[in-house]
Amino acid sequence: MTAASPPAAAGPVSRPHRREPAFELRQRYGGWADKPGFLGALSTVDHKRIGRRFIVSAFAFFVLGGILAALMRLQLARPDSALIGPDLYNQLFTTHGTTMMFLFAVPIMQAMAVYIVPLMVGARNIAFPRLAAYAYWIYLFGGVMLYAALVLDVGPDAGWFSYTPLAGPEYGVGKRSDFWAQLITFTEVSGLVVSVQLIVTIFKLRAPGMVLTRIPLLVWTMLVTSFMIIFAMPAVMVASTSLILDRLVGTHFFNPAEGGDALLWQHLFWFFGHPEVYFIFLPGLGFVSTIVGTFARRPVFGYVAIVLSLIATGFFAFGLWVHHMFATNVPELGKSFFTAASMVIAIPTATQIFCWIATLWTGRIVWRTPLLFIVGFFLILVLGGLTGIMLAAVPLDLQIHDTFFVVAHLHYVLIGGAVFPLFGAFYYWFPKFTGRLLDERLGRWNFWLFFIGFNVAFFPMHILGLQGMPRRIYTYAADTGWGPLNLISSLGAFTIALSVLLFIVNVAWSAKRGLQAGRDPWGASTLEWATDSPPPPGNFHPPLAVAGREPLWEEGGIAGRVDGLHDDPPELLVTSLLDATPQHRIVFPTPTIWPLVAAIATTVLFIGSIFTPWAIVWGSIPVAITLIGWFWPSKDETLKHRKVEVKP
Amino acid sequence: MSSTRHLRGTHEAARGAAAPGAPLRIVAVLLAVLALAACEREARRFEPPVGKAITPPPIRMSAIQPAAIDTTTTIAPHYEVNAYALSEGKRLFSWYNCNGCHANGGGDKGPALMDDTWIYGSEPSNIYATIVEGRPNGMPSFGGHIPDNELWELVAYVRSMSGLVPKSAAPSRNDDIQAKKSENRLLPEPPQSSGVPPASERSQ
Amino acid sequence: MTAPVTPFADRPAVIDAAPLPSFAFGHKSLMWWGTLGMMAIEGMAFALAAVMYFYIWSRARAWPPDVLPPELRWGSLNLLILLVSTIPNEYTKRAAERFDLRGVRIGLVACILFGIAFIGVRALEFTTLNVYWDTNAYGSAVYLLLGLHTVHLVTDVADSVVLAVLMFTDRIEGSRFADASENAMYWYFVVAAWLPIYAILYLAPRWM
Amino acid sequence: MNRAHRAACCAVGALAPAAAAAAGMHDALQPAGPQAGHVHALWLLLLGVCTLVYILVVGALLIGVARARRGDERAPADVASLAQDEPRLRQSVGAAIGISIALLAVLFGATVVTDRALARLPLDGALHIKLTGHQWWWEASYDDPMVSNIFSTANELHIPVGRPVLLTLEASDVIHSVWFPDLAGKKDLIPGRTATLALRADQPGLYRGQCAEFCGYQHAKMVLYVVAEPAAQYEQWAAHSRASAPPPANDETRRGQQVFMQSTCAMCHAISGTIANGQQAPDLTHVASRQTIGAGTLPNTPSALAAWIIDPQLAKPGANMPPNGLPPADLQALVAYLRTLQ
Repeated sequence: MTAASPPAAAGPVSRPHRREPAFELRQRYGGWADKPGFLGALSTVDHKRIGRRFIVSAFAFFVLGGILAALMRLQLARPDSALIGPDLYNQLFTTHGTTMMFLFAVPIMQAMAVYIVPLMVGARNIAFPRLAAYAYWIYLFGGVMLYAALVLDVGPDAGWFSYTPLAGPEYGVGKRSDFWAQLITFTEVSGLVVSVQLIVTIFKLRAPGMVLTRIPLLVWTMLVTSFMIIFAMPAVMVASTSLILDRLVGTHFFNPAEGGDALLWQHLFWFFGHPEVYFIFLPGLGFVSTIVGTFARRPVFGYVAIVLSLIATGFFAFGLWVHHMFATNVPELGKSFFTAASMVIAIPTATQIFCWIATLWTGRIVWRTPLLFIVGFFLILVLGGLTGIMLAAVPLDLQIHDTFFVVAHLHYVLIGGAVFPLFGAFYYWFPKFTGRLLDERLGRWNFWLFFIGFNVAFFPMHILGLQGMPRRIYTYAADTGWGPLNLISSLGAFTIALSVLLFIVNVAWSAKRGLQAGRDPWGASTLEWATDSPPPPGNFHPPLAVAGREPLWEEGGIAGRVDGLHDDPPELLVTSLLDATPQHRIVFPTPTIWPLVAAIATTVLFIGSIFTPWAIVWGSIPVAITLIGWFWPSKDETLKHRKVEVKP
Repeated sequence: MSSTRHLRGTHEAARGAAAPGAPLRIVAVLLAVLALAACEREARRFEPPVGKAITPPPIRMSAIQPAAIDTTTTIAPHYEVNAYALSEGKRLFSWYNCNGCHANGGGDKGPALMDDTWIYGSEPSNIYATIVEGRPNGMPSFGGHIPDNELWELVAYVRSMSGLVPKSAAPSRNDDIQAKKSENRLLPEPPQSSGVPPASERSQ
Repeated sequence: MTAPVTPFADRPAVIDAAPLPSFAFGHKSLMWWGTLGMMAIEGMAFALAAVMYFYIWSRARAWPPDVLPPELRWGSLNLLILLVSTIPNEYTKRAAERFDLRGVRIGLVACILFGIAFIGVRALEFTTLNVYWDTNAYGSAVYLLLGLHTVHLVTDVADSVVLAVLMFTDRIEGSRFADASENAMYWYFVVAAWLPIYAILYLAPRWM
Repeated sequence: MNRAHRAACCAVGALAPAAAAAAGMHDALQPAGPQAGHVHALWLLLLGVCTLVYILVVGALLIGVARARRGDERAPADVASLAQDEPRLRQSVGAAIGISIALLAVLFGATVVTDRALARLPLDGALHIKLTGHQWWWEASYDDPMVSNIFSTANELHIPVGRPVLLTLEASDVIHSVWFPDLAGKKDLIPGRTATLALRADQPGLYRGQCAEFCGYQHAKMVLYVVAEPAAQYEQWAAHSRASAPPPANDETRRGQQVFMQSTCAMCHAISGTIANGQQAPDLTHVASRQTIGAGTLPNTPSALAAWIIDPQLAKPGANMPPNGLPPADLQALVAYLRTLQ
């Protein structure tokens, strides 16, 4: 059962919606099949197509953000450099941070989840798939808006944190900060919607038999992350809304002279901003758990401990936000509390790291590129975590806060903790996405260049910070002596760029000529490997019931199949929250263009409201119309539904 | 907020295609308009676009003197659509203590600037001349004390106080006691009297 | 039913879903959970707006600063309307859960009338706040809270209208009743959200 | 991290003297006062502990993967652990967690101790300075019981060695943050709020401070020097600073003063003892005695000063000082005059 099936197995059914004519698809997959052609592509509600799109777009934004970073490193490579002026530089670093946080890190984790989670829990689609389509379009339009703005010299220039008053009505001249604030609205709507879908998918669409203690660790991380997003993201939405109101209609939320307060912004922003670090980094831990388990050829040690640490992290993450504000006159007692909290949160992460090390000690290791990236993850993240503890110590933080030391720290945590596992995940799931394996040799080059480049680029920044180099400066004088280390750092940055280029080449080449992967190239244990690569529309025909935590490893881990679900209209089995016993069937939405149209209407509303508050009024009319169109059932659909209807 | 609706809509929602063409075009047009406005509005001109030298205050008898019209048509527009120039004008308005007499444009010793009456004309060239040459009854001459580009920034800002510049470029409120509606929220006050009616001057 | 195409299809059938119901009410239904999720998000937004209100209060010398607190009558009337509106709301919910089409139609129409009445009074409410959003930070916070709630109000009423119209067409199926019952649940959220907001806007400045 | 420290030390060894000579010292690893000293001690402890932990964890990982058996995707996985638990693993992981908690407790204790130590800096007889952050320069007003003794300067503080200094921090526009790496941690200057920062320099020297909170176009060029000097020297400087500017002595400087008063300069700058009393820009009463112009942008030399006056936007784009197209003769006279403001 664990042996990879021969290439032939991936023959006719791989990439069905590319190779087969529409009627055949419809015949085979009933209501799961997309409409043919371009319109079909625009109106798909298949979580795999949406997820793939989401991943590719988020990666594209990663590359764009990286290009901005390269430009900054170019400017900082030499002292007194005149390449880039302050005005442009401020737009560059603001857009870089905003892109990486709001358009890459969070979305790509959710995008991976949109693709993988339904498969891992044995569902035939994600909950509310039309909403997934809407979330993707909204996200895409928001990102495009940001870069259109940057090109038009309206790129936000007050930092990704947009502190007031610098981003406020008096000092944030023009419309730059408004575009930032609206980008937040776009990405948050998208992010929040996807979190709700993931939670519902994980709660209600698990395969029969997948009781809580059999949920794969990656799914657990996505569940915790989604809950964190639901409670953290509203903070930044409220904040950015208040900012726009201050700028557009003259409210006084952040105006000290009229009873507002500049620090109110920082509290709201970091109440979101700190948890955000964790909901970028937790999914990374999920990838690590998955890959470590598969390539150590044994279940990850300490399943319960890891799940509990994830949940603990989720809670603690909300108790740390003030450690971004230690320099702003926080009361002594408060400081000690937040120091303690910031140190305590290291324990759950440490626990997981120890569990993985234990797993690797006792496993039978298979060296493949994904595992390579995971080892890189350990070497980098542990260092980043330790500098994090240094930053949690208030007195030391007051020295290194807002210096390049912090730049180094956050990149060690986010690139080490999220991007390395993510690349591991790309190598690991690419065969499931496309039916073909990524090239191993290119993969190793990709890894080593990334790993070396990363450390060369970011390690020196620790020292620069200690030597007094503040963040967000567009240039520095030669006599500060910061030149040599900055030059080294820039060289490292370009090495990273090279390795990412290699990765893109690898993807482009392997997608066409890579080895046929077959169903389960890694001999992995979770359900996504129980269906074809790539999975057909509707994922499982028929759906399966599980009887173990590692369904494909354990004897009898696959209990059997589920009968009696229609494919036209497409039906799913809804199971109970705790013990995943069947509760009822549910007819699923079919492909439609309305999510796209609604997203366009919403985009008009959001962008309009940058310029006039009245856009909220007139803009809501097309939104309402498109939503009613989306909402309105057609006659034949209704009849179809009635045909299969059984009242509770 | 609205996402609630989508969520609650999805399940029932079941409906075929409706061409996205039209809305797309609308968006395209919006973006195009945005594009045109954006660049002019957002540029930060740290270097003055016109000659750095402080031009000697031109002696003008009336607003319809060629030089005036010339500068108005060539220079002033650059400033009036540029958010940075307008905000600089607002900063200088208080730095050079125009508030002392004009009280945030509300008027005090000096006339109100946020209304629709213009004793010496509402044309940029008129305002420029007023600042450079000064006027009887208390308006001092700032000629030679304020560089040319700052003069034009002040001119643009003064006009913004009557809503005579694009809303999207006009300054927003200050982080300060709320004295009046910010310039980007003012309704345009079409100038009532322009030019220089001698009568009105004597009446001052 | 199409022929099995994915692996493991040869395993024995352990579950036959055919006899299971094709939709469900309450916590068994996906939509119920989805709505709950959205309520969590929006509840969080309300909570944060309230926190902003009190944060600004904590930095003020007097409260409300230099203005009178909002006049009680319209806000209180709205409180009354919302509380009463829970009666037709509950009626609609129950009618839906026993598939009583006529009852659902009547109930929904009643709910909509209440909603419209509330929106009307809300308009008057805005005229008696004794402050504007740009008067000071207090005014801004008041408008934020009230504005947020108004948005939910309007959207839910609009949603009910669409659902009601649907209920008078031939597009009726079982799950439509589940939607009616979830719509009722969402209205409860709008009501529940108003209680603390009313207390914050109208009572706190007077009695705290 | 131990690599970090060695690298840091070498780098410092190599660069600090040069930096000190030219630009003033700015290095958190070379404390010149008690506040920075306490933090430095804490840094060394944290660095030591973290380095140890890093070596242990990464060591365990690398040894683990090195000596673990090799496997193969096609071989069936070992699911035994699902059936019976692994006491040895459980114990070792548990031990590791226990040790981590213990170490964190130590670090937390050290942090609290340091915090208290910082708070205990004796402030009796402290020198009170009101420091205001502007885009993009620093205004310092030396407080004194006798109002007539209060004087203000810009972008350069002089403080007596060994005497505590209490900075009262305010911001006039956006948020700034003042930071002297060798003397103390940073503190934000926030509009609408007032904060204080206490520090003491125990060794004389020139210390470079810089704005540490992003504050707009010229956040990069918002430097504040601290000249720590023996008490006597400091008093001399203070007395001199209280005095108003010397009147121009010769025709050229007289003309220079005229230019200053009649052109744009006097609109924003103040020179005590003259009619120029603009409050928007640095006080120039003793400008010639400062190390730099433009908050650390240019060295304070006649040519640099002339270039700065002609077009500050070249050296510091976005700064609030406009270009001044003065005729060469006027410019020369103006520079000559400003050079006399010792």
